[in-house]
Order: sequence, then structure tokens, then C-alpha cells
Amino acid sequence: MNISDIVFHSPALIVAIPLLGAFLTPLVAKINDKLRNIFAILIALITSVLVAILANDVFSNGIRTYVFGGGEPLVNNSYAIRILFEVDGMNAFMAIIASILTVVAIIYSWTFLKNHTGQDKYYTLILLMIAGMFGMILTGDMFNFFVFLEITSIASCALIAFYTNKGKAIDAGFKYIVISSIGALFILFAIGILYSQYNALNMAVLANSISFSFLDKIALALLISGLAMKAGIVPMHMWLPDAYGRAPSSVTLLLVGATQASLYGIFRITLSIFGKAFNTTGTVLKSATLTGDELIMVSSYPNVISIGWILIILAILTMIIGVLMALKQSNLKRLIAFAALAEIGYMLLGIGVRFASKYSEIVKMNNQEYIQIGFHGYDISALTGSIFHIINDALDIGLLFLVAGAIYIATKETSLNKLGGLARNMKYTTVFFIIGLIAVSGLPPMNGFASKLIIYESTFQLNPIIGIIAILASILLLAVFVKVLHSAFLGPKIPNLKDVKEVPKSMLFAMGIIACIIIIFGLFPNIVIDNIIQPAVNAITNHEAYIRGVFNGI
Amino acid sequence: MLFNFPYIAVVLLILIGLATVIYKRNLIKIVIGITLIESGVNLFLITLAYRKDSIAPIFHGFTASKDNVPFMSLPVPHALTLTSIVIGVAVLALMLTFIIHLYRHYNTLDARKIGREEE
Amino acid sequence: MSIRNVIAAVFFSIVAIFLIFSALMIHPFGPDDNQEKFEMDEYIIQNSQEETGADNAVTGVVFDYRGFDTLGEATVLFTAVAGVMLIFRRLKK
Amino acid sequence: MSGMSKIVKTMTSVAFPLAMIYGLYIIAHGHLTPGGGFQGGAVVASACAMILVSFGSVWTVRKIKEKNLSVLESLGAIGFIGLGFFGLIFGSHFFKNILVGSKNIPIFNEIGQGMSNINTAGFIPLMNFAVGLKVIAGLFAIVLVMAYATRLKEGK
Repeated sequence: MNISDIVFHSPALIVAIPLLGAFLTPLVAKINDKLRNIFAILIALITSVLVAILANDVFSNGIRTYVFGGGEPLVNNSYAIRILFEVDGMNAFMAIIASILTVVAIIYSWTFLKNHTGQDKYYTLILLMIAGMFGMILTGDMFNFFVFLEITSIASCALIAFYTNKGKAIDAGFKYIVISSIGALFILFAIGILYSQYNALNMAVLANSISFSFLDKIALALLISGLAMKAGIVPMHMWLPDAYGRAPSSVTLLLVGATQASLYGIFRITLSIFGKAFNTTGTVLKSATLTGDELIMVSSYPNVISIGWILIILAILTMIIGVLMALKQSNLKRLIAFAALAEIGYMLLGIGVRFASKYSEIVKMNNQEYIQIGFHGYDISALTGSIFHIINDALDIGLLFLVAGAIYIATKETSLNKLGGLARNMKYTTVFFIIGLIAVSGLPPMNGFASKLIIYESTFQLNPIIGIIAILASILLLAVFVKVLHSAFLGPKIPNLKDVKEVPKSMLFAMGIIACIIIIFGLFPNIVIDNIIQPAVNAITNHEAYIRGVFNGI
Repeated sequence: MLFNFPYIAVVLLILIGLATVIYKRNLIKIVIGITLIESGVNLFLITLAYRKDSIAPIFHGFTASKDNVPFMSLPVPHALTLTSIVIGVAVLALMLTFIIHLYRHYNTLDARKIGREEE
Repeated sequence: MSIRNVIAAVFFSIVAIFLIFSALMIHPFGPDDNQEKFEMDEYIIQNSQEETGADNAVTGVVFDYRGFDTLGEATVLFTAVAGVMLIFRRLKK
Repeated sequence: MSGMSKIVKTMTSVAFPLAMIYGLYIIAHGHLTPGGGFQGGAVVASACAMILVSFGSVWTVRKIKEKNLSVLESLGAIGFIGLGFFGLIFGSHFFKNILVGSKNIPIFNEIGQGMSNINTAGFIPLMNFAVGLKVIAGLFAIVLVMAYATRLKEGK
């Protein structure tokens, strides 16, 4: 088995190896606890290496498909009977995020859960959740997406209720499974509608044959509302603060990843599957020829603009409610959870602006064989900011949750009223918290600044009021976290917390990994955008390439 | 319109389930509502599989060749329904587990009285 | 009537309208003569016996053509068992 | 709780093997008739649940531990994903059904001709067995754990 074989099989192996690891964990756990932890870390590392290999290949060679069971992707070049994984830049980008979160979460949970029972099942479920996340991210089949969505949600709701001695944790888990199973059933119903019309389940085949009929609109509404339930967008956000706040910190880190996998679903469905319907139905405003390339400016379809505005309104509500609720929380983890809600709003805002923009420009490259469709102007930069913000949000919010977990381990306290003066005894944790604070509130020189600036700029061009609301929400986030910094880390020492010790090294190491990535991203955002973000944006906007990736075969 | 009666039955089943989930406060009733939605969706998928005068997609007692394949109902929705039923069982098991634990903690099944205590 | 009930009622009626419209507009129950519409399923009916070797076309789909879904399905059950055991575990060592 | 009356226990003992055989038949003939690993596994698991109901959870837990069921379930799952990996290692793709039509290994290698030949369909019967094992162990473990956790304590 040489390296090209590994690259070829990597889409399947990225999902199959965590699954195999999860199935083996109960057997490995019979031998030794330490061996089990090492085994879990090993599985995560192997998966991450495979993700790196795959991402490298996809960024340099373009879309890669994998057919389960062998054979050509399509029969008679018109319909797919087998399950396909289709990995383009966006999938690879999401897989990179998931792999970072995976490794950090497993390293962090080594000492975080030291004195708890049920760790065998904990590691099994963590690996299953990881497999589900990667499956959601990499799959190219609608029903397969639904199956992995269910794996992720079932594993995560069991993990949310890890502290079974607390009633609120169980309550959070129950809320999450109710919301997520209803959302998943909406998605399944929408898949049924799409299947009845096009007799296809494959995403690329659907994208090729979608006609945006009335039933398609219903299916789109059901898909977006189902995924919005899973992603915690505002009318259906009530599970999110509970679940994020009650779960163990290492699980919350992965929950952030699972939420973003659902957001990725919204991106993929609106931009790729419905991309053809959204982009070919507008009227041509003007056409010009520029250095051999024909440039056409097309007005967006009115329905698309209204979809965009619905998404923008939801995003603004998510941001405002998240920030305002975060201001009045006294429980540290719930506070960070509401901040995470606000951050989800920013990601949704970018895609909303993309659809709400009045026109888009399409470049027809006549000197090349295919038609490349690219977008210029603020809509594409909004999407860039939104996609860049996905990775930044995962890192920033993840780091803050890990710090909250570290504080809980050191002091056994989560209420801000009972904390104070931790900076003297927990130097490293304080430093990590300050890094997370600066990053999450979008201040230079951390990574949050770069992505939020792109979102502000593009949103301001669409409508200045929305841009101002986005900036205000960010300022309020800064206020929230400065309050936390002041009440938990600074100030006089509280007598109960005199002999607080720094957390163990493995937890510091896990936080350090994320902090390093945040600083690197913050110092060199242009390198990151050029190498990771731009391929993802190009891939997600180019629905033609997504369809071609399956239809011509590789 | 009337020939779409199976789909209308499916939608009614889903809506009854959704109304139960939204308006009932008893946790067991919420779970029953989710199960109703799930049955509705499964019924929807299996309804899509049917074609008029078709038989089950099993080659039993005859050898199929390319020219005498009988008129069968669609196999893919059957497969999807099988998968979604098992997923439903898993979700149901987990939800009932949560309810058992919630009842132990709070001694009630009323959703309004659960998770409201001060820490 | 709290604001929560109003939101719930609005949400419910929107979903109800969507679903009823979809039920009325979907293709008639039990289509008979438009075979070209179901190319994927027709292909499976005609070739599953040869390609998978199974007489039961549904099993052919479940375990061969869409075998990865079935792996996911088995994993869902595994996940549920692990979750139930995690929640019912003994808290003290 | 020590289970139900003697009549119920006797009837269960009689009915249990029948239900078991019926379930195993459904598992084994999954590629020929309606059924398969999940359905047959559910039948066998309900037979086990019948034992649980009539003999009581305390008695059943003494006979079979849920940890052993968990191991059994893992083995079933590993068998299933292992067959997928076989396709990757000896064939060309994950989940490639390499046994169908193969000359070298004479297990399940024939192609079905509608005559209900059980030696057909390659990996599908093996996968059915793996899934069946998994479903039996998994569903029984769920029922057992739930029943044991909600049992009525002595004196209450």
C-alpha cells in the first residue's frame, strides 16, 4: 500500500478508522485504562494525518470522488446508484477544522475526566461523534448525510448528559435530542420530496437536475429549517446554551464542530445543490467582453434575494439575542455558550449577504473549455469572511470553553460570583483566556479580527445598518468577556480559592495547541486565506465544478 | 386530489405528531409525538416506493433475465425506510433513558417543572 | 398565551401549510406508466440480481449498493447502546 | 423482583426456542426473502426480552452481564466494518463485494437465480450475520439495562 493508494482511499478511511476505533474501544478498555486513552489519541492522530494528506491533494489537484463498492460514480453518466464521497475544497477545509478539534478534545479529556466512571463509553462515543462529523462533512449523498447527522446527534446528546448526577445536564441532553431528531426528520422528509421528483439521492446529480419547482422550494425550506434547528439559529436556539453549558468542556469543543457541520450543510445545500437553480434564473443586466473573457452581470432571482434577507434577519436575531443573553449570565459556561450563539450569527450573516446581493457577475472563460463561474464584489467577500469565520469561531469559542473547563477542574466552581483572583495561581490559563478574549471579540492581532473585518466590510456595502449591528454585537462581546476577565481572573483573592493550583500539563498542552493556531492565524491571515480559505470559497461557489466532479468521473 | 390520499394521511400523521411535541407538557407525550412524526416520514418514504400493480422487489421462484423483469415497486425507498426505522429505535431508546433519569431527579414528568432548580 | 405559544403556533401553521401543499403537489400515488422517471430504481431492479447475487433486491440495496448507509445505521444502534450504558452507569468506583 | 408466575415461566421456556429459531431463520435468509440482520435480530432480541419480563431483571442480570453483551455487540460491529475493510484490502474499494462470482473462495460466491439458493450474494449473508449479532446484543443490552435500572427494590 503506497502513498497514492492511501490518498485514493483516504475519504473512506477518514470515516472508517474512527468507526473501527469506536468499535474496538470496548475491547481495548478491557485491558487497561491508559492503553485505551493512548488508543483514542492514536486513532485521532491517524485520522488527522489522513485529513492532511487528503486536504493537500484536494487543494492541489481538485475534486476527488470515492465510490463505496467500486465502479464508476455514475451509471450511464446520468444517475448514481452507489454512495459517493465527493471531496472538494470546502469539504477539505471543514475536515481540517474537525480534525484540529478532534485531536485537542481527546488530549484534553485525558486528565479532565480522570476521576469519573464510564470513561470507556465516553471514548467510544467521542470517536463515534468524530466519525459522524467527518461523515457529514465528506459525504456526497443526501441520505448518507442524514445518517451521519443522526450518529452525531445521538452520540453528542449522550455525551451532553455525561454528568448524570445533575438533573440539568440530563435535561439539556433531552432538549437536544428532541430538537435534533425533529430537525433530522424534517431533513428526511425533504430528502423524500427530492427523491420523488428526481429519483436521485446523490448531491451532484440533484444539483444537476434541480429545477426549483414549488416542491423544491418546500424541500429547501424544510432542509434549511431542519439544519437551523441543529445549528442553533435563533427561533430554535433554546437547546444550545443548555447543551454547551452542561456538557463536559471537551465535549463542548466537539459540539462546536458538530454545529458547524450542520452549518456546512446549509452552505452545501444552498450553494451547491440549489446553486444551479439560484444562478441561472436571473435576468442578464449587462454583458461585456474583457480580454477575451465574456463578462456577464446577472441580477439575482427575486426569491433568492428574499431567502438571503430571511437568513440575514435570522443571523441578526441570533447575534443580538446571543450577546444580550450573554451579558446577564453569571454561569461562566452558559455565558460562553451564548457568545457562541452570537458567533453563529456572523457565519450565517455572510451567506445571507451572499444571497441578498442584488446581482452577481459571471465570467465566461471562452478560451478555456469550460465555463468558470466566479463572483466578484461584496457578496463573494461576505462568503469568504463567513467561511474564514467558521474556523476562527471553532478555535476561539473552543479555547474559551477549554479555559472554562480548566477553571472548573481547578476550583470546582462555575459561577462567576464565586470566582476571583485566579490570575495569580493560574498564569497559563489566564494567558490563554486573554488570547481567546481578544480573538472572540474581533480585535487585532488575533484571527477573529481578520474574518470579522471582512464580514463588516461586505455587510456594510449591502446595508450599513446591518454592518453597524454586527460591529455593535462584537463590541458587546468584548464587554462581556472583559467582565469575565475582571471577575474571575483579576481582583482580590477569594479565601476559598487560596490554594488553587494550575491545571495538569495535558490540559495546558491542549489549550496551547489552539492558542498557537489562533496566534498564527492572527499574524498571517493572508497566508491562511490564500492557502485554505480561498480554495474552499472557490469550491463552494463553483457549483458547476461540483457537478462536473461526479459527471465526468476522475 | 383524492388519489393523493396516502400523502395527505402521511402529512396528517406528521402534523399530529408535531402538535403533540409543541403543545404537550408531558415528556412521554413529547416522545410519542416524535415517534408519530417518525412513523409519518417512514410511511411517506414507503409510499413513494409503490407503483400501480407492482410486486415486491424479490426474485422468488423465477429467474430474471433482462427482458422478463417483472414490474416491481422501487427498492431504494424500502432500503431508506429500513435505515430510518432502526435510527428511530435508537433515538427512542435514548429518549426513554433520559426520561427515566429525569423522573428520578425531579419526580415529575412535567416539562415546566424540570431543569428549573437553582444551583 | 405567552409569546412562546404564539411563536409555536406560527411555526406550526407554516409547517402545516408546507406539508399539505407538498402532499397535494407530489406526483400521484402509485404511478404506473412513466418508467423513464425511475431510472435509478429500474437499473437496480434489472441488475441487482446479477451484480450483488442476492435474490432480494432490497437486501441488495441495503447491504451492497448502499452498504455504507447500513454501516451508519449499525453505528447508530451501537451509539444508542453506548449512550444508554453511559447514562445508566454507576457513578462511584 | 423474582419474575412472574410459574405458568408464564414455563410458557416462556417453551416459546423462547421457537422465537429464537424463527429469528435466526430470518437472519440467515436475509438475501433471499424479506428480512435480514436487523429484522431477525429484533425478533431474537424480543425473545430475550420475553425471558427478561417473565424471569425478572435481577435473575437475568445474574445470568448475563451487560458488559458481555457490550463486547458481543462490538464483535458484531467489528465483523461488519471488517467485511468492508476486506473489500478495500483484497478488492478495489471499501465495501466492494469481492465474493460474488469469485472462483477462489467457494463461500456464498454464486449468483442468485431465483431458486432460493442460499449459497449466493457474497458478503451479504456474512454481513447479515454480523449485523444480526450486533442487533441481538444491542437491543437486549438496552432492554436489560433499562429494566435493571427501573426495577422495583425489595421492600418498596
